[in-house]
Amino acid sequence: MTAPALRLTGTARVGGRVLFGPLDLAVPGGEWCCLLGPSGAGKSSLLHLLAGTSGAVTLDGSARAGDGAPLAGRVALMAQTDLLLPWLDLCDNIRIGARLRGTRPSRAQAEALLDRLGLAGMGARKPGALSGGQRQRVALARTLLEDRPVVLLDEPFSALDVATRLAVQDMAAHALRGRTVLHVTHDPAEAARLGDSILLLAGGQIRAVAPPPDAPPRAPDATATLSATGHLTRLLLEAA
Amino acid sequence: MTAPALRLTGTARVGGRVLFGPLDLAVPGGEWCCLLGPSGAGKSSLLHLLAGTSGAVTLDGSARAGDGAPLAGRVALMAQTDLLLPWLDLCDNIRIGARLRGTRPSRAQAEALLDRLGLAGMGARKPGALSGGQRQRVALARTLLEDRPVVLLDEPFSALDVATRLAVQDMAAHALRGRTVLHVTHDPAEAARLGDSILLLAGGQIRAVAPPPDAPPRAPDATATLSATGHLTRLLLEAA
Amino acid sequence: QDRLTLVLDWFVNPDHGPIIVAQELGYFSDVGLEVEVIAPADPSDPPKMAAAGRADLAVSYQPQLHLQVAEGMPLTRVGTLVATPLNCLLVLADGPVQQIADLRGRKVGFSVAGVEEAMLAAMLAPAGLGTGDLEMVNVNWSLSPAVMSGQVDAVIGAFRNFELTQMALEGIEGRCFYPEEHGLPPYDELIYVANPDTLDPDRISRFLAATERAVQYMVNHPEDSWRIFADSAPELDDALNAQAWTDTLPRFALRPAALDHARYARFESFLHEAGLIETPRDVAGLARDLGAPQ
Amino acid sequence: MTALRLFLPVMLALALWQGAVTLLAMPPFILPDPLRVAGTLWTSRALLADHAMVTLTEVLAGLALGAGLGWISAVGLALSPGAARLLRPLLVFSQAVPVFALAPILTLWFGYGIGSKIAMTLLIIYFPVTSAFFDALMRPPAGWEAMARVMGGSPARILWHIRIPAALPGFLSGLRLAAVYAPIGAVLGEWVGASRGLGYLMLLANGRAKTDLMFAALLVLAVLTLALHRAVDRGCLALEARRLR
Amino acid sequence: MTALRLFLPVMLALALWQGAVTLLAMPPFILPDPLRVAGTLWTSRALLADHAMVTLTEVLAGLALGAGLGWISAVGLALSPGAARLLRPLLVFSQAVPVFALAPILTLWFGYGIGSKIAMTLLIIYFPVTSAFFDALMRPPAGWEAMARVMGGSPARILWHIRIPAALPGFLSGLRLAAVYAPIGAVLGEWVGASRGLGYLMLLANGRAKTDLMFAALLVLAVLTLALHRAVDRGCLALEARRLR
Ligand SMILES: Nc1ncnc2c1ncn2[C@@H]1O[C@H](COP(=O)(O)OP(=O)(O)OP(=O)(O)O)[C@@H](O)[C@H]1O
Ligand SMILES: Nc1ncnc2c1ncn2[C@@H]1O[C@H](COP(=O)(O)OP(=O)(O)OP(=O)(O)O)[C@@H](O)[C@H]1O
Ligand SMILES: [Mg+2]
Ligand SMILES: [Mg+2]
Repeated sequence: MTAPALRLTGTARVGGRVLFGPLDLAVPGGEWCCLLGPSGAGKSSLLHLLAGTSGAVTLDGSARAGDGAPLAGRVALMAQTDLLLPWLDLCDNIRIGARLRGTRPSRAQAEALLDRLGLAGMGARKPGALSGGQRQRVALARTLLEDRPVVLLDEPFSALDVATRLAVQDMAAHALRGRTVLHVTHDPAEAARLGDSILLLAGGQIRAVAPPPDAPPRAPDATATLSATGHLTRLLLEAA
Repeated sequence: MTAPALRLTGTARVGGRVLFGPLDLAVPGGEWCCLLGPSGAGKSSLLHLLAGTSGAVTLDGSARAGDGAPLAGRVALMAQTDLLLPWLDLCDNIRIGARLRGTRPSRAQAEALLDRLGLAGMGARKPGALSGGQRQRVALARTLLEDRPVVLLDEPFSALDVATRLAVQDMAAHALRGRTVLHVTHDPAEAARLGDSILLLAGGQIRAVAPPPDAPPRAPDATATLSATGHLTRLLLEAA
Repeated sequence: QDRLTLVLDWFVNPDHGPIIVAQELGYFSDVGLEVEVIAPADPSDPPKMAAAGRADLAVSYQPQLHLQVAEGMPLTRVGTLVATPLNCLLVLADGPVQQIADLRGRKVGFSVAGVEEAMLAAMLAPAGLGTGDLEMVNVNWSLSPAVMSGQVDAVIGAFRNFELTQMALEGIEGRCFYPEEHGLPPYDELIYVANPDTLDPDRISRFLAATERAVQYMVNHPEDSWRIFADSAPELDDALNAQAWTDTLPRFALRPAALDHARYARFESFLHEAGLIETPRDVAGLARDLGAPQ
Repeated sequence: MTALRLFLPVMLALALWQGAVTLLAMPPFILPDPLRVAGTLWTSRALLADHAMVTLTEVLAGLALGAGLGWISAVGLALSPGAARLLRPLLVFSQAVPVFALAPILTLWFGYGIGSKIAMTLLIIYFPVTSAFFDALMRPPAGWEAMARVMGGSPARILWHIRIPAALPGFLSGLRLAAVYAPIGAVLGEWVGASRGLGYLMLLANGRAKTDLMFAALLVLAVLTLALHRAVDRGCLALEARRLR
Repeated sequence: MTALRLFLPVMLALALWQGAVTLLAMPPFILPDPLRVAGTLWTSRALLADHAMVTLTEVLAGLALGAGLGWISAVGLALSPGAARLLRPLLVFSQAVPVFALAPILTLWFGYGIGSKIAMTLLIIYFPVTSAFFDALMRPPAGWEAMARVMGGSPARILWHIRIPAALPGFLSGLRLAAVYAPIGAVLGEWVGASRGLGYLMLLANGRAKTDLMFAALLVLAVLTLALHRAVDRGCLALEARRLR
C-alpha cells in the first residue's frame, strides 16, 4: 500500500456564494497534515470534497490523488459527527465498513482496537450507553479499522480530556504512520504535536505554516512544540 | 433574580455499576464553576442529574438548589450534542424555549444574539446549512436566551477555533455574570480562564483546584492563567 | 363415478333444497356422479365460472341469463331449480304503500342485479306510473332493514320466501306485490346454466334426474327432508330456514329438465321492449332441453 | 420526461393486462382485453365522466376530513397515554367491522346522500392516518424531549413544538396510504346505497353483465387513484424537502 | 393490571354500543343490543369457534405471506429507483381494484379453496406494509449513507446494513396496520367464495337478516383482530426497545 498525495485546486461554492478559493492545496503522500482555520472557513467541506461526499458544496476545480488514480476506495473519513449506528454494538459499529464491503474481520480484532483506545470490555455495548468522548473514540476506531492509505480526520480528538487525548493521539499517529492524513483541528497544540505539515485555511485561502523540526508525535511540553503552538495561536487570532 | 447555589450529594449508578460517589459537590450561588475530568468520568451525567434529565443514570442521594426551592424551571442546560431542530430556522431554534413556555420573544432579539456570536445574518438559515462550530454557537445562543439563574454547560466551546473561542467565552462570561454556572470542559486553559472555582471529577471523587486569583474572564496569556493551566494539565494527566 | 362441479348462486339456503337433499341421500352417487358444490358470496360470479369452464354447472337467475347471453357470454339454461319468480316488491303491511299507485313520489330501494328498473317499470305501468315518478336507491346489502327502518318505502329484489318471514321474526309485518300479478311475464327464478360449447349432456341429465328425485322426496316428506337439510350444516338449522323450507317447497320445479319455450321467448321480448336487449334471439340460443331428440 | 414517467407504468400495466388475457386465455366476460375496454371508455365517456365527478367529490371530502380527524385523533392519543390505552383498541375495533355490517347503520344515520359515502371514506382512511401518525408521535428522538422538559415546556406544548414536527414523516406516510384508500372508501360507500358514482356504475355494469363497462369504470377509478396518490406523494416530498432547507 | 387494561376498553365499547342502541333507538334488526348478542354468542359458541378457526388460519397465513412479500417488495423498490417509478403505480393500481371485480379472476386462478382467501388477505395487507416500509427506506439519515459510500459499500449492502435497519420503525408501523387489516382481508377473501369462516358466517347471517348472529360473529372477529393487533404491537415495541439497548 503506497499512500498517494492529495491535491485540491479550484473554487468551492455553497448556496450561491464562494466558500473558499481559488486555491491550490497539496498534501504530500504518506505525511500527516494538520489543517486549522476559523469556524465556518470550509475545513469540513474540504474534507468532504476529497471524500466525494460534499452535499451542498460544489467544487469548480478538482480534488484527486497525486498518482492520478481515483481516490474512491482509498479514503477513510472520520466526520465531525460520530455517525454511530444505534442498533449495532460497538464491535459491529467499528466493523461496519468491512461488512459493507462484504468481508468480515474478527470480533477479536475489533475488541483489541477498542482496548487500545481505552474502551476495554465495552465491545458489546450499544452507542446509546456511551459518553461523548467514548463515542468519538469509537468513531476513530471505525476509521482506523478501515485501513486506508488516505485518512481524513475532522476534529477527531475534540471531545477528549487531556490525558486521553495525548494517548489517543499517540496511538493514531502510530497506527497511521506512512499514510496520507489530513487532520482538521482547532487545537494549535495538537497541530504542533502531530503535523508533518500544517496548513491554515482562512479568508478562503490556504497558507502553509512551518511545523517544528523534529518528527511527530512530538512531546507536548517540548520547547519547539510550545513555540509552534504559540505561533499558530497568534496566526489564528490574526486570521479571525 | 438571585442565583442559587447547587449541591449534589450521594452516589450515582448506571447499568448496575457505581459511576461516581459517594461525593458531595457544591457550587456557590452566582459563581462560574468549571468541571474537568477524564472522558467517561460522569461529568455529563452529573449535569443531567442536576437538570433532572438523567436517563439511565440514577442518583442515590440528592441534587438540588442551595436555597431549598426546586431547581426545575430555574435551569438552562446546554447538552453535549447541539439538539437543534432541523425544521426550524436559527432564530426559531434559539427561541424554542420561550415558545415551549408560551411566550414569544422578538426575532430581533434572537438576531442580535446570533450577531454577537459571529453568526450575523444567518437567522433565517436551517441548522442543516451550518458548520459544526456554527451549530455549537447556536446551541449556546439558545441556552443564553433561556435567561435562567442556573446554567449548565457541557463542553460549550469544544468545536470552536482559538479566536472564536476566546470571543465567545468572553461573551458568555459577560452574559452569565451573576448566575450559577457549572461548566464542563476538557480544556484546562478554558477552566483557568473562566472558573471562579474549578473542580476535578476523577475516580468517582470530586476534588477542588485553586483558580487563579484574579476575576474571570482572565487574559489567556496572563502568567497566573498559564500556570493554572499547567497545574490543571498535570492533575489531569495524573488522574488518568 | 364422474365428477361434476356445481356453483350455487349464493351461500347454501333452502332454495338449494333439492341439491342438498340429493347429495345427502346419495342420489348423485346412485347416478354415478360425484358432485362438488361450491357456494359463492356474489351471485354474479357463478355464471362467469360456468361460462369460463371453471364449473360444469351454475345456479343463476333467468333474467340474468337473458342479459348475459345478450352480452355475449357463452351460456345456456339446461335445467330449472325454482320454476316461479321469487322476486317481489316488498312494503310494510301497515305502511303508506297499500297499492302500487301509492308509490308515486316515494323511495324504492333495490339491490343491483340489472333488471329491477325494467321490472319496476312493468309493474308501475298498469297503475299509470313510470320510474320517473319515484326515486330509486341502490341499497345493496340491506333490503329488508331498509324497509323495516322506513328509509325506503319499498324494495324490489326481495325474495318472497325469505323476506316476509324474516320481517315477521323481527315482529314487523311485510307485504309482497308479486311481479307476475302486476304485468310481468312469469319466469323461472333459479335455473341451471352451463357453457353450451363444452357441456356434457349425459352427466347433466343424470344430475337433473337426481335432483328430480330429490324434489319428489321433499314433496312427499317435507318434515324429513327439512331435517336432512338442517343437519347438513349447523348454521342452517334455524327458524327462518324452517319456515322458508315450507314456503319454497311448492315453487321447486317438479320437472327440472323440462323447458317451457314460450316462457323464455316471452321474457326475451319483454327485455327487448324494455330496451335492455338490442337484438332478441330465439329460445335455442338461450335454453336447451337436453332430453329432446337432437 | 414527466410524460414518459407517467407513460411507462401505464404501458407496463396495459402489457401485463394484455398478457394476462392472452396467455391465461381469460374469457372477455371475466377480464376483457384492453382494446375492448378502451372502446367502451370512449363511447361511454360522458357517462363515466359524470359518475367520476360524483366519486371524486366524495373522495376529496372524505380525504380532507379523514386526514384532519386522523391528525386530531393521533395528537389527542399522544397527549394522553391513558386515553390512548382506552381508545386505541376501539379504533382497531372500528376497522374490524366489515362494510356490510355497517351499511344499515350508516344509512340510518346519514341517509342515502353524499353523507354516508363521505362517512365510509373517512372510516377507511381515518385509521391508517391515525395509526401511522400515532406510531411516529410515540417515538420522538429522546434528546429533544428532555431538552424541552428542562425548558419548562408543558406536555401539550412539547407535543406541538417538538413531537408533532418530528413525527411529520409518519403523518405523511399515513397520508400516502390514505390517498390510495380514499377512492376505494368512496366506492364502498356507494355500495352502501347510491344511485350515482363510479362504484354504483360498476355494480350496475356487473349486474347487467357489461364487463367492458365495469372495467372501463374501474380504469377511471384506478386513474383517479393514481393521480391522487401522485399528487399527495409529490406534495409530501416537496413539503419534506422544503422544511429542512 | 393487564386484565384491567383489557377490561376497560371492552367495557367502554359495550357502553358505547348499549348507548347507541338506547339513545338512538336503534331497531334490533340494524343493531341488536349487547345482551342479545351475548346470548347468541353463547348459544352458537361451537359454531363460532369452528368458523373462527378457519378464519384465523387464513389470517395468519396471509399475514406472514403479506408481511414477507411486502418486505421484499419495499426492499426491491428501494434498491432500484427505476423499478420503483415503474412499479409503484402498479401497486397503487392493485389497491384501487374493488373485490368483486377481482373475485372471479382470483377464483379462476386459485379455485375456491383456502388459496383465494390467502391471496385476498395478502393483497389487502401487502400494500400498507410495502408503502410504509418503502417510505421509511427512502428517507435514510443522510450522514450514514454518505459514510457508507466512502467505505465502499455497494448500494445493495448499504441497503442491507444501513437503510433497512434504519427503516425498521417504518416497517413495524406498516406491520401494525397489517395486523388490523389481515382479518378484514380474510373476510373479503371468504367473499370470493367459501362455505366456512367468520366472513362466510357473517355474510350468510346478513343475507338472512340474522343480525344477532352476524354481530356475534363480528364480535369474535373484532376480538381476534384486537388480539392480533395487540400481539403485533407488543412484539414491535419489544423489538424496538431491545435493539437500541
Ligand atoms: N445506559 C448506560 N449503560 C451503561 N453505562 C452507561 C450508560 N450511559 C452512560 N454510561 C456510562 O456512564 C459513564 C458516564 O458518562 P458521561 O456521559 O457522564 O461521561 P462524561 O464524563 O461526560 O464523558 P465525556 O467527557 O466523554 O463526555 C460513561 O462511562 C458511560 O459509558
Ligand atoms: N447548505 C448550505 N447552504 C449554505 N451555506 C452552507 C451550507 N452548508 C454549509 N454552509 C456554510 O459553509 C461554510 C463551511 O462549512 P464547513 O462545515 O466546511 O466549516 P468548517 O470549517 O468545518 O467549520 P467548523 O470548524 O465550525 O466545523 C459554513 O460557513 C456554513 O455556514
Ligand atoms: Mg467542520
Ligand atoms: Mg460528556
